[in-house]
Amino acid sequence: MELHIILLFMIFGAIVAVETRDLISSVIALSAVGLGLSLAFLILKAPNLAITQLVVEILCVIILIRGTINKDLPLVRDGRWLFNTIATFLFIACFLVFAFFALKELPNFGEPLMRVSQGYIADGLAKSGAVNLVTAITLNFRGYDALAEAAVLFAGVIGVLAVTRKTGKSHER
Amino acid sequence: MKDNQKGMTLIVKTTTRLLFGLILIYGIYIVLNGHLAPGGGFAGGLIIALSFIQLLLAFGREPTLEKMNINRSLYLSAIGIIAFLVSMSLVLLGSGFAARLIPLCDIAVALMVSAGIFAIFLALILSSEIKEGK
Amino acid sequence: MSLYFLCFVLFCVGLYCVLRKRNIIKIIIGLGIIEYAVNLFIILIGYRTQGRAPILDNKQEILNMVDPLPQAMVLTTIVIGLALTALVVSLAVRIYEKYGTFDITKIRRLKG
Amino acid sequence: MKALLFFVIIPLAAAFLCALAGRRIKYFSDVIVNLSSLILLLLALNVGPLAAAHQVSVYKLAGWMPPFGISLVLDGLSSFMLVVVNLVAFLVMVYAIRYMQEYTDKWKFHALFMLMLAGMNGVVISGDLFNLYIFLEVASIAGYALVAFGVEAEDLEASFKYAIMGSLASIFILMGIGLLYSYTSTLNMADISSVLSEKQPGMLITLVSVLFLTGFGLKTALVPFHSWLPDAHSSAPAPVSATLSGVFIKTVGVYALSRVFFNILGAPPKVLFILMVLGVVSMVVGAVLAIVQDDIKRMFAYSSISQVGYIIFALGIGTPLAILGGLFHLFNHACFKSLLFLNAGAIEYSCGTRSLNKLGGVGAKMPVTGAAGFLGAMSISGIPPFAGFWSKLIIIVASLQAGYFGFALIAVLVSIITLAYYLKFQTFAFLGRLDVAFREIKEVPLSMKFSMVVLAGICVAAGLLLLPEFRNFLKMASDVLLSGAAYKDAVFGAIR
Repeated sequence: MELHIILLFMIFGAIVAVETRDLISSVIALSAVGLGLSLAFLILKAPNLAITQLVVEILCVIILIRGTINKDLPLVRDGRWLFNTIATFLFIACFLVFAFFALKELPNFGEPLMRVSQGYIADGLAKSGAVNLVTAITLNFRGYDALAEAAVLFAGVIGVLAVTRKTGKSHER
Repeated sequence: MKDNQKGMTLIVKTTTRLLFGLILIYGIYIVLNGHLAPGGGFAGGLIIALSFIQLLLAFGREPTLEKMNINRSLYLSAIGIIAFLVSMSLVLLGSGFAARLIPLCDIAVALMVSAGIFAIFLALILSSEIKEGK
Repeated sequence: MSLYFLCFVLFCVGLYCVLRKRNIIKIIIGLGIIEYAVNLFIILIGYRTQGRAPILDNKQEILNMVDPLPQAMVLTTIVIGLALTALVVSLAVRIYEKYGTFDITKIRRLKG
Repeated sequence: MKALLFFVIIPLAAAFLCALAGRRIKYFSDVIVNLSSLILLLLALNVGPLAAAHQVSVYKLAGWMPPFGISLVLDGLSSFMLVVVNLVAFLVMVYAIRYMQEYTDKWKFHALFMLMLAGMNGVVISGDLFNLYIFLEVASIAGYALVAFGVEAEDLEASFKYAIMGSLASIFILMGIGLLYSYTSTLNMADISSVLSEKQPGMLITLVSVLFLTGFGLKTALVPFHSWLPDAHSSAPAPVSATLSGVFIKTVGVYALSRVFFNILGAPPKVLFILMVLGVVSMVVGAVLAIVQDDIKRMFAYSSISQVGYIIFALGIGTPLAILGGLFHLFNHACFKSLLFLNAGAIEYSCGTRSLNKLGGVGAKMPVTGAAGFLGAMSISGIPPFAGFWSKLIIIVASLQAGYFGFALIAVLVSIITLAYYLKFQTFAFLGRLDVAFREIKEVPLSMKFSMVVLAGICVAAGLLLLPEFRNFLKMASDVLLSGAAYKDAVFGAIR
């Protein structure tokens, strides 16, 4: 039940973030959604993620606020605005109806199949030596993923540094 | 006097001085206990980076830039990720001491993440310098 | 089931934002919302009723633990989201420097 | 099979070393990057016979059994893709020695390029669906940054558009992976396939297919989702456009798409039909839009959409001959499209413009560039002795055999349109009267010539791949796709 409330809160926050005029308020509404996500992670018994999400949230807000010094744009409703919006809504509605029926085929909430994960729980400690199973999985069973993940972050770092260069070409050969 | 003009107000600065160490230590604690408690290298590294970012936000950019510029933090980040790559390759290629390497991997990731995020942040605030000047 | 569906609704709110908003920062916010929705969905599918957090304890018997694998997956996707956000925001800041606006309908030097 | 892991570790190590020391030591990053891409090319050529000997070989990372750990899988298709990716990457790296000289902070380019290469190699050899996704992200994020490497206004705009579209695609793919995980409770591709084969196909699989089709379609730039490609591929620096157009969209797009649909979901006929239609539409739209372009690189970018349409069309037909033709066309397109983009880069390097209206008569001043451009253009537009002709011929014959006469006719017509706009490129750029502004231009430096000559040589000689001696290279790759859901048995067989 509490999960439903948090999810509704998140959806509400997301709508506010999307529709509000002021960019700073929008970013703050986004951070409220992120906070809700962090709470949901706690309720869903994922403390690792709750911590990480909270920290990433703070960082994202700081980064986003650096980018939003100016004001929002006025909304212009020209001829195709209405048509495009209706088309988007129709598309999203189709997607949701379709998803509604498709999701019924998933295992019920709270009863995952856990074919593979049972193995991790049964002998994760014995094989990897880490009490925290999530750490055991990310760094040991699926350590290759962690390597790629570090590479993604590093690509992001170098990418930001490359994009924020003042000049691209030095005009000397 | 000069110290007071840069950055935010005195209240923020004092609070930051008090909190900085605590946040830093909390980050290090999370890194080192990654295999026992919730957390791990990534979250811990981010917390460490955030503690420095808080310092930077409170005191303005000049005092920070004297100690730590982009190139230096990128350098640290590269050292961290190379250490991670080496230890991870040892694990992946199936050497026997995989379990003992987990804390080392965590520390390397934390170094890489904290320095890398700090570099991102520095790059972003330095590039928006022009805009604020307008 | 209803939770999954609400998660999809959140996904669609973000999708609407990305598809229909003109402001670059709003588009980035929309991407963030979509990412949250997907992360939450992946954790939801790993939840077990009355489950425990996936941290073992020597004294207790291991029973009824939530699925740890989705948590490992989401840990990775959060990192990817962070890297992406940082990159996209830096692109946005640079675009603002060059064009003086965040409006994508005005940022149209490339045609076709 | 430890060699497989080095396809990822070597480029990653090169990228990290570039970041560590590239700024301090002047030619350090050039040396490291060229050396490592050469090693990778040799490794890729070496790994092919291994794949031939074992059919499928699996490397269990850190010794964990596959559903628990991640496995690397080498089969005919991945060894084929490894050769394509690393060949183009090596030649592009050699080209970039001089071309990227005029950009600032070259080591950042090198580091990002190596990360992208690591991502592409990782996608190709991965046997785990989520792992494939992460490497796809490594490659994509490096790609977004590389598109904006010139930091001009147009580059940033193109990169932003690309980043938004690309990350939307990634999120769709991730959603699909999440749904599949919930349904099958495993992430290993072979394992997913074996679980799915025991269940009834229902709505959920359709939803997953839609998500994957949208996601990979965006990455491949099939026509309803193509709007980012012309901007991104024409704004990037020439080596980056060559890689993005030549191998990137094929690795993260075509390869991942075919791996997921053929080997995991077992090639459902409906999806194949949709692929065929999307392929034909891309073919036509790309070609029609390419004619009217004035910017050389933009024309090539639209041509990429059109030619990738051929590949997707061939995969959608699904007969053995068609898949063989499709993969052969993939190989050819990787060679001639990267050649053409490098060529456009060479023209821009010497003349300072890419506009067809301003150019003219450049061929007389730059004989090597002109000749290479001629060979590439003739090959892509399907003139008989060159490789492009054979691959298009196979695709058209296969579609006739399968009974799609209308589509075959369209493919022929599109081929003629292709010839038309490449002739336009030839006449406007290389032939005709030399403009006064270009009196002083010189031929490009040696490293750039070297890459173009080698690629042109491959374009001419690639037709030989159809000879029985070399045919196995293509045959093994197409067998993997043809075997469809039997992939899981091959992988499980190799594990034991």
